[in-house]
Amino acid sequence: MSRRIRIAVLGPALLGLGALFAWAIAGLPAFGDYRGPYGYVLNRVVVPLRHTTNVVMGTTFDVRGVDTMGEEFILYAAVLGVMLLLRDETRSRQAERRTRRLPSDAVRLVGGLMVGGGVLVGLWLMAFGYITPGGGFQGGVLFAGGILLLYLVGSHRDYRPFRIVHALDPLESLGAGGYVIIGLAALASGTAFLTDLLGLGTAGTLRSGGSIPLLNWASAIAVSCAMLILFAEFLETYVVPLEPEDAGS
Amino acid sequence: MLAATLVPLQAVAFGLVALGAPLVVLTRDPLRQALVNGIYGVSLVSLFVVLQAPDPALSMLVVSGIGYPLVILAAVARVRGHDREEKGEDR
Amino acid sequence: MSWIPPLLVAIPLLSAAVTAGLDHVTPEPVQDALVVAASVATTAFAFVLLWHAENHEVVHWFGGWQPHRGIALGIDFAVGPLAAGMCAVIGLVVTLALLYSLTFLREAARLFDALMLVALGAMCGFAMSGDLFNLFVWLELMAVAAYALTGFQVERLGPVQGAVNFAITNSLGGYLFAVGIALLYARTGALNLAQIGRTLSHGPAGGLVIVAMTLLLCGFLVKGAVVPFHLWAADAYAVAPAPVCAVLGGVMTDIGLIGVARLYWTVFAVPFGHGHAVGDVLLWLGIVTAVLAGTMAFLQRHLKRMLAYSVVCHIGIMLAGVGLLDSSGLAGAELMFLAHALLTAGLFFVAGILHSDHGLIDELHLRGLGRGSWAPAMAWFAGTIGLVGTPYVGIYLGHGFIDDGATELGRSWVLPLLWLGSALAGAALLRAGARIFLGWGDAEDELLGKAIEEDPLERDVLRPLLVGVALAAVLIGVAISVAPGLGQGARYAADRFRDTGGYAARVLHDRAMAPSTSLPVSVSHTSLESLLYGGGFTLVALGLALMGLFSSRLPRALFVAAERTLAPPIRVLHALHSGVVGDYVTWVVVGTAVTGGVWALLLHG
Amino acid sequence: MSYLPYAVAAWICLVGIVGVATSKNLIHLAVSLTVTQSSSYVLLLSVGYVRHGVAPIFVGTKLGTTAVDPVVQALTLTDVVVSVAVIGLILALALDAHRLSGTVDPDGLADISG
Repeated sequence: MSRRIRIAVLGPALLGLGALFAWAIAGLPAFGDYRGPYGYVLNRVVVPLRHTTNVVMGTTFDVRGVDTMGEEFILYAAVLGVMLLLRDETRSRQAERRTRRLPSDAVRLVGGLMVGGGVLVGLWLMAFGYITPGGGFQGGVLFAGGILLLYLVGSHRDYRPFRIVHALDPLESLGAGGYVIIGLAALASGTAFLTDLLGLGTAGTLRSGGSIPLLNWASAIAVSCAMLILFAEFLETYVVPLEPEDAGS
Repeated sequence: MLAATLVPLQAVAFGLVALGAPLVVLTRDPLRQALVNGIYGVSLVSLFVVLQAPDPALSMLVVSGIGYPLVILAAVARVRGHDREEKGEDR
Repeated sequence: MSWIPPLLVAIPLLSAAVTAGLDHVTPEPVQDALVVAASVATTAFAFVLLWHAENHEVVHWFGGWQPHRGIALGIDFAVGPLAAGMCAVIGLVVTLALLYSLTFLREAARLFDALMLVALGAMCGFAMSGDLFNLFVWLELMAVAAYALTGFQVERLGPVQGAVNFAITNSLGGYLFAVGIALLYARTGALNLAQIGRTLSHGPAGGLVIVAMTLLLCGFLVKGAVVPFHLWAADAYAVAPAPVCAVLGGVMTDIGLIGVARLYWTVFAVPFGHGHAVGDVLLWLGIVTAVLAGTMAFLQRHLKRMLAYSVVCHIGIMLAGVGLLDSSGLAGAELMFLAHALLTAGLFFVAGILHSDHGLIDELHLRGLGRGSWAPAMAWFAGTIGLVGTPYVGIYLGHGFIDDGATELGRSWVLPLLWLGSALAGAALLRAGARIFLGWGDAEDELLGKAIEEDPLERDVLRPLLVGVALAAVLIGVAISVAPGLGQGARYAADRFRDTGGYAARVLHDRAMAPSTSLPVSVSHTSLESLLYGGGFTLVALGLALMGLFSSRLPRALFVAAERTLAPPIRVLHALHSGVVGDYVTWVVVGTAVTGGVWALLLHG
Repeated sequence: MSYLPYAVAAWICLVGIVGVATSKNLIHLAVSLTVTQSSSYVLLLSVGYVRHGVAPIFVGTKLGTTAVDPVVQALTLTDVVVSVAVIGLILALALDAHRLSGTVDPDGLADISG
């Protein structure tokens, strides 16, 4: 189809879809009136039953923990996929030794502070996610971003150290696989997959929520490594366009 | 008291999101789009906050602040870099 | 035995992580053994599960969150015989594909193996899950693995285009599905399928439920490559490596149909089960898909593209079986799935063998080159005959059951249309086989369009292994129609699957089931009509194949007349399958809007 | 205000689809796809909002206080991860396409068809 025909077909179809949406919306409870049982019950039972004050994280890592296992593997598979798809590009560019201009001291100072901030906040989000907002995913992305920034503002001249991230591969697998192992451990002990095996602890402290902290850390490791590998795959060979005359400076 | 200020805030946040989406789509230049998409991300974050969803808000914040921009910018840079190399060869 | 279901997901996912994580430290044979062992173990557990599911649903509540007074909080895997059987076939096909790729794909083998295992785990999870959002998670997981596997051969543009089209259309389908989840959740406040169904039994269904159903089912139909959501399939399957095609075409496409059936009989049968509107739309989509994709298969010269359309054609027939909404139709779809999965995988394996032998994949380029390759030729022809539905071979039994279902409902006009679909697709495959392995026919064919660009690959393969795997797949597939007891078992599984109330009671209240009477173990018989149709359309397929091979020897006047009438519609068909993702997205929206509109008219009021 | 939030979600979905279907650049297309997906977050969170409800985090809030639905928030978290995974893959494919064909225009990518 030419673009014009495509748009001519798409227009009415979108109107139709919009009409369907409008019809569905008319059947929804008015904004703010929602009283469904699922969330209502969870808001009342998760804290007493699992001693996690953050019900969302309790839901993510316990009540609907297997969804999160799938989610970890979605990210994991995507990273494997990106490695697979970019393997040619990576290979062809690996041979070239690439150097880059170092950032100025001011940039490095500001950047360094941001790195510290990013990494610290990331770790904090990972650690306290099941008590207050945060969690493995958010912390992991932030942590990975911080580390990446460390690299960008750091004094590495050579791009090749990025290959080191491939040492992250086993670590990422450990995070994703660890989630499954925690689930299987429960199964082996005669309870359901992903059932809590540790004590519940006191609500509001780090030793609360049974297996939730373990799962949270497994996913934090998996996400941090996954994001680092993802960034590295995309950035490895192309951080800043390199002018030949800069190479020696 | 809190509830009274919340409703207008929510209306504003929804309005920003509704405006942001077409802006992202209509920005055809990928580099500029990455920027607009970041702003759209922030509007989503603010919406999630006023909808009492701090966890998704944080998640959206790190994704639209770190995740998306890094991969998009890297992709744009690479594509442009290739193009430049090719143009260089033509000359 | 409720500990088995999670293993079908946990074993492949954990093995995937181990395989990819220990890539650089473990010797290759150990890795290969681990990967194959994981897949075999998953398959074995699926068979054990099938045996246990005979008398009651095997239900597993993750994290021990059992439902409380009929309110489900956690996520469950609820496995009846149908789901367990699906897992077994999925495991079998993936195992064969992994064995095949031991020597077929050595480059980046670890990433490939890990992604295949991830796809296996995701497909099993999808087949067993009893939770709406959990279905979405497995759907996306298998999709993400499949996108990357499709683009495996990154040194060529075709695979990249195929993967892009696949990724974008399927992601869009997934997002429509997510919107559907949100709508249904807003209405029912539940995510467990049985509980959603139960909540919908109170009060009128209304527009929201109709729209939610449209979005959810269309999301699955995109995955299932049903017309007009099918356009991505041929692009993707034409370019993926043969073992990936075997998994995508053999089992992953069908996953969409399992999703449709699961959602209908747990959720939407409650508000809409009294009428036939939902089923009729599915039936029509199925018929159109079968005939259109059969025709498209006949117009291909690229072997894997031809097979891709053949897959879509059979998906159409199976969807029609599901759309009949009775046990015969559903049992027919199951039986057809079993045979079709293995036969399709086998044919893709043969295509891979031809590709590695000659570096060619074009039917006309390969003309006569397969002479002397007896084993691949046997596998190809046996598989082809099995896919036509010659009486008591391959998909025949499934066809026969669907015929019975349609006849019982007084829709016997459906029969010839569905048989025509499989005959067309079968004719294309027969024609290609005769040209390649026997050297028959003309060297040129106007009908088939312009030559494709070949992609010769240097491969050091262990040919006997490839041939053995292909033969194994085809032989099992061919035997499905005469496997004693399979027909009765399928019908029983379909009865169980369709029992909406019973499913809810067993899942939510752990209610025991009345012990089933033991089923007779004999070869199922079909009606005389099916026998005649099967025989007749085998002849039609043979005739069409011969016509394709020797079209130039037709009387001149006839040839010109045929060309004049057929050329314009064929041009339109080719133009619609444009390979441009924007068009595909447009058709997804059109399909969703039209399907929803029809349901709105039929179900409202 | 009572139905406006849902309308916003529907609007975002349609706008994103327009972007995907008419895009001339795979990178732009991938971003438009995330816009489409963001409609599902907006819808989920709007659906689960409870008037005067607090966030479902019971630190310094008494248990039993009216809170918004935690389930939709958990679903949104998963959805966001899916979007990162998908955009990563599509951009990787876009880079491959560009390396092989010199263009990121999906219309110019049609190597095979029919």
